[in-house]
Amino acid sequence: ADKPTLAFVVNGASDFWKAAEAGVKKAQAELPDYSLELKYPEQSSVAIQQRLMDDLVTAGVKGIMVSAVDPKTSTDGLNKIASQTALFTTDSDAPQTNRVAYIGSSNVDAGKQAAEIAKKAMPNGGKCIGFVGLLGADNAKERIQGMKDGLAGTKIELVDVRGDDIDQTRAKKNVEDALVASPDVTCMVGFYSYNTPRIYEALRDAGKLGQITVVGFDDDPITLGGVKEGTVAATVVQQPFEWAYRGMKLMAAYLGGDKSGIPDNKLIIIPTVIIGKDDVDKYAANLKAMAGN
Amino acid sequence: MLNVPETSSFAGVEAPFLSLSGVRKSYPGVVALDNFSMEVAPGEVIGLVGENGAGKSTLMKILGGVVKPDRGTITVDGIEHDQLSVEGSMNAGIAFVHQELNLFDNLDVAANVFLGREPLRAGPLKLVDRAKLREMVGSLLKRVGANFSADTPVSKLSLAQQQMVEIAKALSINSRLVILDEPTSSLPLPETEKLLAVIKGLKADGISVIFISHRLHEIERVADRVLVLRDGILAGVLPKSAIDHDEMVRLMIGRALKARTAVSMQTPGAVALSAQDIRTTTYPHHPVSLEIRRGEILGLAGLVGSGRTELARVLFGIDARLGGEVYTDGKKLGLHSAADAVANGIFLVPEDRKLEGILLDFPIAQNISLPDMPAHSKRYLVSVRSENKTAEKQRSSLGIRAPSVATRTGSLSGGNQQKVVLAKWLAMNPKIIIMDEPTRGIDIGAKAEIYNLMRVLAEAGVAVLMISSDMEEVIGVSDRVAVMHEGQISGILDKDDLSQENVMLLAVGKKPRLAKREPEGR
Amino acid sequence: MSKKDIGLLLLILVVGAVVAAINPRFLLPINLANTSNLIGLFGILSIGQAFVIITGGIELSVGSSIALLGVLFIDFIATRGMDWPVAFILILILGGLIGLAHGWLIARLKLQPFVVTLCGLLIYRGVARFYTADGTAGFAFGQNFPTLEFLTAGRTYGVPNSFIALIVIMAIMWVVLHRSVFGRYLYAIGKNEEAARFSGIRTGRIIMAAYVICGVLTALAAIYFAMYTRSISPASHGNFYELYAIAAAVLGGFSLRGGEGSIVGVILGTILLQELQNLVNLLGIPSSLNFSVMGGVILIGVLVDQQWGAFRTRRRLVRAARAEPSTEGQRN
Amino acid sequence: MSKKDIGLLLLILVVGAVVAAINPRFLLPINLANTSNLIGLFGILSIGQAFVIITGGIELSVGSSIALLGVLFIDFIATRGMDWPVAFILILILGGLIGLAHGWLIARLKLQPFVVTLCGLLIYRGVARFYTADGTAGFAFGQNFPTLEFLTAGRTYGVPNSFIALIVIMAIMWVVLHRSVFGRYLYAIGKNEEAARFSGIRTGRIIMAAYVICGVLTALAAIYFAMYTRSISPASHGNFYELYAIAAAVLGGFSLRGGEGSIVGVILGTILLQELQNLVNLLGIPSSLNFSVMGGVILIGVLVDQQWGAFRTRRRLVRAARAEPSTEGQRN
Ligand SMILES: Nc1ncnc2c1ncn2[C@@H]1O[C@H](COP(=O)(O)OP(=O)(O)OP(=O)(O)O)[C@@H](O)[C@H]1O
Ligand SMILES: Nc1ncnc2c1ncn2[C@@H]1O[C@H](COP(=O)(O)OP(=O)(O)OP(=O)(O)O)[C@@H](O)[C@H]1O
Ligand SMILES: [Mg+2]
Ligand SMILES: [Mg+2]
Repeated sequence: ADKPTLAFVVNGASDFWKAAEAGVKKAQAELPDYSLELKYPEQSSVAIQQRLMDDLVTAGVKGIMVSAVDPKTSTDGLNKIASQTALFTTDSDAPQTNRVAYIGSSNVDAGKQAAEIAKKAMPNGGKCIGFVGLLGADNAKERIQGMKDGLAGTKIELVDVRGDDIDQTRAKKNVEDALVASPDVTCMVGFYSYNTPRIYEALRDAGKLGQITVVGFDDDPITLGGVKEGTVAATVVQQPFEWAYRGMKLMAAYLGGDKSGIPDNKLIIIPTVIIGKDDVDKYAANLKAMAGN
Repeated sequence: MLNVPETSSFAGVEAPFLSLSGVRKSYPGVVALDNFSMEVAPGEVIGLVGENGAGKSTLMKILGGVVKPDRGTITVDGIEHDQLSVEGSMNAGIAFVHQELNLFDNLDVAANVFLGREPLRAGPLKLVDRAKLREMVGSLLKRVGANFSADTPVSKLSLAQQQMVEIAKALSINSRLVILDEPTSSLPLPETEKLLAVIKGLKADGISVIFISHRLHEIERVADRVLVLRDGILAGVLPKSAIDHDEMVRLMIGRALKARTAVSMQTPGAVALSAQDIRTTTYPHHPVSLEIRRGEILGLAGLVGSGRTELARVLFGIDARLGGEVYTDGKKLGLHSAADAVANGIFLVPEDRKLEGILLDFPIAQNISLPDMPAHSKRYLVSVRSENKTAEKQRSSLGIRAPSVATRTGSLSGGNQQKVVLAKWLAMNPKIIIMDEPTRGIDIGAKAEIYNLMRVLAEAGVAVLMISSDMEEVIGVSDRVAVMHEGQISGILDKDDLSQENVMLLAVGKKPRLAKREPEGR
Repeated sequence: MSKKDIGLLLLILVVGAVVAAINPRFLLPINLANTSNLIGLFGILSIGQAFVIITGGIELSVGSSIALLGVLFIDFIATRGMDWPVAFILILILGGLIGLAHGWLIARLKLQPFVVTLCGLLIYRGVARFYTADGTAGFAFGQNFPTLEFLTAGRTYGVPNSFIALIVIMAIMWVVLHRSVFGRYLYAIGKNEEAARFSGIRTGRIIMAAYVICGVLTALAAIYFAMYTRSISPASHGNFYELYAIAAAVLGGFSLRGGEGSIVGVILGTILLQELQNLVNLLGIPSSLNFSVMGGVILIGVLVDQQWGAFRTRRRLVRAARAEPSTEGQRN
Repeated sequence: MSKKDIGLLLLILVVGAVVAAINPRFLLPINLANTSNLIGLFGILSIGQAFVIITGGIELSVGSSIALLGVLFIDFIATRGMDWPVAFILILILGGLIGLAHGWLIARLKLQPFVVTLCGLLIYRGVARFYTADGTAGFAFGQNFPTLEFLTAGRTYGVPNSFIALIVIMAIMWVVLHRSVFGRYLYAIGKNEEAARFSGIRTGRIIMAAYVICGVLTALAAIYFAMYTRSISPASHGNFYELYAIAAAVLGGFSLRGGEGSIVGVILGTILLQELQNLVNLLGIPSSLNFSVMGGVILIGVLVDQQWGAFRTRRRLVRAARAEPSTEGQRN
């Protein structure tokens, strides 16, 4: 009786997914025959996400687009879902599963873009410290690896990355401690969306804004403000809005029998972009427009 | 039998301070108190006696506001109440020493005595005036004859000393009626004397006292009037002139008590338990040696804190010993825990039954079977039938007053709880049994039964070590008496030398007067 | 079954009926099987916890142990190529040793259970993360262990084998707790350790045994969880599971003061908690409210149980008094 | 200061000396200021927890309360444009009400503290996440509240104002706990609530007051934390902070059975925990080991304290006995 449901399952509660929510909303307006929803697992854990998807399948959803908490090793679990419903992956891919397609960006490329920012900001080289929530998470590892690759052969070095377990208090204290422990550091990288604002604030408190190059990821308002102010060199943004919007439409088309949108390699890459001082106003306006959607 | 009036009114002229009428209190399965009426006049000392479970504590708890009566009225100063609250009772000037000790061992003596009524310093902050507090408590302690100071942590006090603190606490209330629920149950003679003097002092000040005790001679000495409870009903009232030991007993148990069993005539057997150079943590520099023979009851007397309990705990393996060895039947024991002691047939009836003796929340049957589970189980599975059978047997042989063996032990009266502690060891055929204040809080009828029992045990070849602060008991029951003074055995008295005077002399560290012994004696 | 257990069962059935009425898919065999699988995993965990709680203790390190032991298990069989039965036994032994260490610190060195196991919570989590250098432990693509997978994640006639394992463990533990001498000692120690010791019970050993049982059952659950998720990120795997286990026990009538509770109760508690999680997902309640729903139901459950008990006692007293009731509420 | 406190102080100094020897930058004023800022935040939290622990209770909802109240505070002033002093007072009142609710359930309805506050932990976390729809609450770029920021995150002569706030609160709470009638009642209730009631103490009110104090101090800490991070993702903000607070109290000599502990102790406990976190970063220890270091030190601290006490007693006895010691181990 009800309209068929399509679900977008994220990997944990984060502001990052607010843009995806807007994308889902926009897609919903254009897909009146489907009911679209975005689901947060109550914790970022494989078991809980798996459970959530099992329950969604039970509740009869027709398609799931998932940002798997741990795609590399959840092959069987994801395949189980894929056997019962149309499964798409987003954010980080699980290429060995029977997913229909991946839509998202490449974290390695994003890391490389961060290296570009650093190289541009510090032509004479420098010493970087990174900050991240979960050191072991795939997206963190790929971004760090991408950045290291991008920096290879330059005089810029990423000497350490400190984790904070997504505890913002520790995130800020880590920056403060890094300033004390390594007085010679010239650049700081915030790998998770909340890390850059914490760097910004710790530097501001220490009166070191502008003296240390800050490389950001994602588009927290403080990060964008810092970019605009010039105290954050630039930030690498993904486009979850696009993932969600295009992904949901693609999924609806696929379920409707139209498979033309799926490329042969099953990868739909929506590239990350560098937002510098010049682009920030336009980007922010764009964000606002999406949120108002 | 004396006439039993409807209400037990005081014949004096003054208006009663307090009167109860038609009070009833029932618990599921028992009526603890029924249609009870009495009056208390200012400056009157009322002795309240009755068997274990007769309802004495229940009555006092009603006066203290801790228990709500089902029915009846309480009149204080002419104002009638259905019930009292703890506060209401305090405000009316009723002070209370509970039967079970309720001190806070994380606070010092001073804090305990005035808890809830601290002297305050001026100002809105409600800060405690500590100097004044210490001074007030100091004088109270002197009055009850305590040998410790106001700032001693309660955790450092022995049971008897704690009882003194409780008494000081009751005195500290600017009270008009002091209720003492078995205050002397673990007090030795000198301290008891002091308490009796205190009671007389209170009387002289016009303060009323209700004094509950199973030591009837104490009642005889101070009471103006005695109320006797039996099964929750007022069984009789004795005016001062008629207060008499045998009459009280008769009213309490409905018959006269048989004379106490005579001391055994048989010669004790081989040494059952021998302790050599035991050093305890309280008195590490005083080694203690002791021998108990099969078939004898060895009494262990001494003053408060003389180290008897400590010795018993070491012999039972609960406390570590700093030195010395324990032998049973000449064999050295590897004594490291109570389990080792139990396995070797050494049992202990502990001093503090609420904490150490029983599990208040367990049914009677499970308390009795607990130390002997292997005997009540098959292939590690519990046999409830065997448990209940044993418990029933003990219940009838000890006369434990309870609806059934499935009754929660915590709902029994104090004396009946004590019988449950005894029952669990008696059910195991003891070889050596140590009893630390075994008749604490036990009524006179049951006491006689326990003495009988000890004698029966001894005659069956059991070695009994009885620690007691009750002089009559020590002298009346023991075959020999060892006396401790400051952690050392100051002397052992044979039957011939056994007298109250000699025990006291040894207890304070002096030489006893020994009878000349015939060289060709036994 | 006690009155308390029956009340809990009723609650479970009522909640189930309401959910089924709103979304009939709740009763689909596949949903029941999925849920009973998780009941199996959490149930094993909670029974372990129950043994510790009965002694008046608490085991907070459960979640971290699950992460550490799970990481080790997967590492042993997926990376180091150990035979799975060997790894299985090894993990159970390790779990037992962790329990033994806790029990020893608590029973012999007289440390507080809360402190010891809190330290365990911190230490094992850290060790698990360090072991994988904060990475994920998981199976490579196509790596299969058919027998192990059947035993842990498989189904027999549609019934998850983990649930069957729970039933077996429950039966055994029921006998141990409610019929054996050991069980009696546990209750005695929980009620009053001192008095138990004065009755000649070797309380230290019994307490240690309780922690060992908890450790072994936790290790078993760790293996089941590992085979369910097939991948473990040690930073988050098993977070808060100790709270689930404790909550299940408490809902099932256990007192954290010790000496109270039954095996049936703890299983019913687990079932209710899993039913609630299932409900949130099936009824489309925002998952942000998942925690709130769980907390709310536990609170209401405990409250109703408590108030109902108080009401019954009062009624019984009044009846005993066979007079106009003057048993007014006691305030202080 | 008690012997216990002095031992803890020594431990803090020794650890500090070792760290300073390896990395002298540990002693830089800026590092000390940074660390003392966090000591201020966690100290306020831990004092609140201490008041509850003294009564024999526990407050597990602290971390979730910090998330909920922090979200509300930022939302009030950053989004709804409320005047910050009004919002400040409102949040403190809210914290007090949460405490009152817990106290009421525990003291009047006789629910177990662990259960009530565990439900609080779940419920408040869920409500906070629902309130922001799982988003982040934070200030817009450039949004400033100079006075508020000075009071919460500012420094006076280099000393963080949060630390000064802690000193003031500590002084007040020391008097309350160690010199006032209320404090004395808290100790009495912690030891034996029943007996305290028989002494005519209104135990219910006192217990409720303890939870209210904890609630208000937690609310204050929530504001400080919010102003420190300036952004709150309610799913993770304050996770496990209750464990930090409890650990600080336990390290500082509190017993979870109630009736023991001092204000100085809980502050020293907080200092040690923050010193350890600082140490992990300054010595470049992998962040994954952060938890392990913390757990290890707490365990060692508690163990040494306990064993040292036992050792001293034994030595004293042996010396008194003036004989060859034959102190055989006591087993049970
Ligand atoms: N809380 C309770 N629940 C059930 N029964 C109780 C409770 N308190 C007392 N009783 C019962 O009430 C009766 C009277 O007990 P009470 O304690 O008043 O006796 P007592 O005269 O003080 O005895 P003792 O000399 O042994 O102290 C006993 O049968 C006891 O089992
Ligand atoms: N003067 C004292 N001050 C404080 N505590 C004392 C003192 N004397 C003894 N104690 C305490 O008393 C205990 C040793 O006495 P123990 O209880 O063994 O003696 P007892 O002869 O059984 O006396 P009681 O009649 O008090 O039970 C120790 O635990 C000790 O702490
Ligand atoms: Mg009594
Ligand atoms: Mg004694």
